[in-house]
Amino acid sequence: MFITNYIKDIFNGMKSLLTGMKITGYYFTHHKEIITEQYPDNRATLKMADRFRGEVVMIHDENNEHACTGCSACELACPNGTIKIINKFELNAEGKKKKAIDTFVYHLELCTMCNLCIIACPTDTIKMEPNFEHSVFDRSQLTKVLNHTGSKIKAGVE
Amino acid sequence: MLSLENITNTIHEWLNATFNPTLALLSEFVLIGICAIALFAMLGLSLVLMERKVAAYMQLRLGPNRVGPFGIFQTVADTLKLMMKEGLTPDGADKFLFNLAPFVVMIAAMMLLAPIAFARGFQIWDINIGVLFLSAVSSVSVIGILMAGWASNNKYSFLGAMRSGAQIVSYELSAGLSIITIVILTGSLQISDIVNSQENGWWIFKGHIPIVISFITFLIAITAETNRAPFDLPEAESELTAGFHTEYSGMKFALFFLSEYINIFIACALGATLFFGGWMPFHIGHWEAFNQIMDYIPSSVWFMGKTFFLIFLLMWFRWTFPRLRVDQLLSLEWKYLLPISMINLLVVTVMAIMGWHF
Amino acid sequence: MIEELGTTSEGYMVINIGPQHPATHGVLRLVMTLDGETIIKTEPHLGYIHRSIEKMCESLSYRQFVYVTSRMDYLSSHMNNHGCSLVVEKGLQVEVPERAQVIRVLMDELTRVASHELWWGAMAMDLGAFTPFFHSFRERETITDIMEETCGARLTMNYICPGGVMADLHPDFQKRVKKFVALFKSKFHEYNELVTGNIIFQNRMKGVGILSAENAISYGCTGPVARGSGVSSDIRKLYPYEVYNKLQFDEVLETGCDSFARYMVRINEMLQSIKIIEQLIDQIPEGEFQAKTKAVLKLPKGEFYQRVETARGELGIYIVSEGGTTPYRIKFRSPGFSNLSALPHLVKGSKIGDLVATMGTLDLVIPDIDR
Amino acid sequence: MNNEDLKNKITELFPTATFEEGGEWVNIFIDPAQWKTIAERLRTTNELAFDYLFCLTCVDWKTHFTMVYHLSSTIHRHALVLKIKLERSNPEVETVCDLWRTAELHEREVYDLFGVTFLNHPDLRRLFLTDDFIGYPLRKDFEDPINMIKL
Repeated sequence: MFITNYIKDIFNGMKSLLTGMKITGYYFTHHKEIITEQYPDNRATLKMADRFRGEVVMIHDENNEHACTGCSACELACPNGTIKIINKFELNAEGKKKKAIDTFVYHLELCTMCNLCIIACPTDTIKMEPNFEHSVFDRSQLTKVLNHTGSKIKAGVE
Repeated sequence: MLSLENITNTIHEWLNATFNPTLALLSEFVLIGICAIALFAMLGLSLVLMERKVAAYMQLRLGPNRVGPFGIFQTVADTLKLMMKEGLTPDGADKFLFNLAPFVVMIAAMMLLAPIAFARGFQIWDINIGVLFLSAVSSVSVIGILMAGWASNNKYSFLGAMRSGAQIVSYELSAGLSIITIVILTGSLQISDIVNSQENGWWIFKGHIPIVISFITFLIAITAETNRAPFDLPEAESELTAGFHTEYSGMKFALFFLSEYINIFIACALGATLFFGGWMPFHIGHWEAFNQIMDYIPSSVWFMGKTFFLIFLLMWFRWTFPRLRVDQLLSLEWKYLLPISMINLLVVTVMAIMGWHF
Repeated sequence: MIEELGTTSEGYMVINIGPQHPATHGVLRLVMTLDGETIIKTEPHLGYIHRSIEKMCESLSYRQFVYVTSRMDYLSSHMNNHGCSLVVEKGLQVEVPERAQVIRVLMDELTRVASHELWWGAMAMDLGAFTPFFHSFRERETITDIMEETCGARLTMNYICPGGVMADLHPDFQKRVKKFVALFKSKFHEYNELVTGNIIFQNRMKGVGILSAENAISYGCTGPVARGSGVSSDIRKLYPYEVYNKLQFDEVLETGCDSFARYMVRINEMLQSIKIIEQLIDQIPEGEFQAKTKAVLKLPKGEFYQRVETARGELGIYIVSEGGTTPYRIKFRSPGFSNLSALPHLVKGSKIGDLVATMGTLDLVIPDIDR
Repeated sequence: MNNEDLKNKITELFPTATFEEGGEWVNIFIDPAQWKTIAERLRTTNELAFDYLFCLTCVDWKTHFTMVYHLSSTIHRHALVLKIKLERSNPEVETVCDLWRTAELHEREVYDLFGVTFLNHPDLRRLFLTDDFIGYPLRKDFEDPINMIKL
């Protein structure tokens, strides 16, 4: 019957609308459900996941020594040309010429955090740090040198 | 007991005692003008903030919370920003109409403040056709919207304006019909008469189910008339970017924005006046003791409470429902709301004649 | 040349939807001819985000090209990586350890849920309801947190690599996934109450954007778009890969052929994915997470094709190898591209509002179309 | 139909087609002149019923182009790979977008990136690139000295 259907339509429609309003009304009154993270304010407590890939860093120990042999496996593994390794030759204790890194250039602006260089590294010299605050005013500041000044290779790493 | 009526009376008497009547009247005009503009600004700011907060809490967010405590100065900051912004006029636009349109909308919204009774004896102009005035002038704003859409020389704006025209013209009918039910019961178009007629109970309680139906119809109709979701087709941002005000920026946009909120306030104030007794406190028949207690709450609080409750309802709608399609919008009006409110009007008329209401 | 936007000689209005428009979640540009509000003709204009990934991959090694595909359909980046890894493994004939297989499937299904969550919110937002977007992000955020913890990134994970997965699962993984499943189940009814059951929503969706089964096949539609028209197209069922053939789940089919059917397919697919996750989460076998592969991968000469079911449909990866370390030619048959080709047909004769609803149910991700 | 049956059926229908070994599906080479009739037969023959063109692309072999069509049937669930050799100087092939609607955009993509002309295509324009773009980027000899980024 037309009239019954018509009234039923209106009734069902109203009911569905009220069910929706019930949900929003619930959240309006239950402020505990709020999930906003107040980012710059919660910096002190904000903990990123350990594995979060934010940028590549080179591990240096307390003696300012790293394990990079300058093999450029990471440079080859990188799909974007993010890493540039400049090598130098220095004399070791026995007076033999030995390859060592001069500068480990890392272009953060090109990096896609794909983790391929970390996997490629045979000596586990580089790792990903969960640092995500990379904004700077000048793009050139994103080109970083990863080996610290005056650092040298750890003894025993080939 | 501090009441707005006493303040207004004191000012009125003082002015009349100090100056001659013409000067007193003139200074009253100026005072009212200042009050109205101040109210405007206050309403705009507080309603925008309220909307943001309501939206945020419904969406599991905090909303503005940076500028001032709980973000209460956020809208002030936004207004400042809008004032600083350059008001662009597109090259191809009809410059005169384009610049005129926001003012038309704004003036229409401003005129509507006149007959609203904010509190006991606090009313700018108690015109004897108050309700008619309200429903007539509120449809003037569509001219401003059409003007804006046409003059922008933008296709989105144009489509938005056309939608707005169709929408407001059709929803005016059911809004009008649901207002008339109260007018029939009261027997007067004057706002003060309508409020006084609810001294022993609000119409929503006295008028049985037909008045509840006409209240719902009224609520839907004003949602559509104020171009708010789920009826925000004129500015449907996912379809028409921003509809009729796509090309507006800076203060001209702010005027549109403000007038939208003023219109909401007016529409809700009208709804509160008609169905919830305006500033009339909650009275039940002849329970004198109960009525006395209720009278202790100032009438302005009653009025604002009711109005803001209705505004909250509209915001609740907005942040819950999806938007209608343009043909569904019209079929809702012509197939559902209009027949229902017509039959409802008939029922109310019979009710009024037979005296079935309380 | 970009054609004159204005009025056609018949008096129809030509307008742009996109490339910067709130209805297109990306840089899709549609040039539409309108008669009032009725759409006469729709023409997609692509290329605003074309990065020529296919050309790029020709100079990347088989290990490197996988990460690029995360940027194709960024909402199902796991599935893209999965497909690439599968095709390389097919060429190398590497057997992936079972633990890696299970992890991959788990990640795929989590991504699928995350993708559908985002779609659900965006779809409702297209129709003018803002609140569902935020509600869906609550659950989606839980998934991205899980991803962040295990894979190290939130969106473009690059976790699956040829031979297995890049790292072992995080110790908390199972606990957190179970927590997510519980959260999802407790909140799922809200999706239906807030949006699905809503009368306005149903009226907007039902009978809109009709795509018959025959047309769905002819337009090459896959995934939920085809399944909404009753075309069985779930690669996980038809051509099972990894451990999918051992799992209990249903292919969601709807016969409505309209936008609402496509909507319901995705809503029910989320439940199916949750079902898969529940089956696997307690039965992750112990063992290696990566097969032994050479440092430099070389595919033998030949052609390799692998299809996987992404959140949007069938992703095909076609590699022509000359035996070197890089692919000679690579072609991604992306689901969005074919689904988009049906859009002009779907919206013809309907209103602008319907365009938005239909486009929402196609679930277009523009980088997937432009590649 | 398994690959063996499919092969037999195709030899029966199109004696000129040559097979290529390898791959998981049946690969056949056909003559560009015959392509349209073959496509129609493949689409309409009941035992074959290739109604789903799931991949359409082109490969630049430096000496010639190969159009690759991956066809499948949603009824029988078998797949077929069709290849057409095109000369490099003036690559032309009949369109199939009237048989498989999905070909319309795919063929425009191939036209855009490889410069293969599809005869009788209803709307053959560049899809991704601008109309005034010179060159076809996915060809092996494409060089773009201006936009290439050197590190």
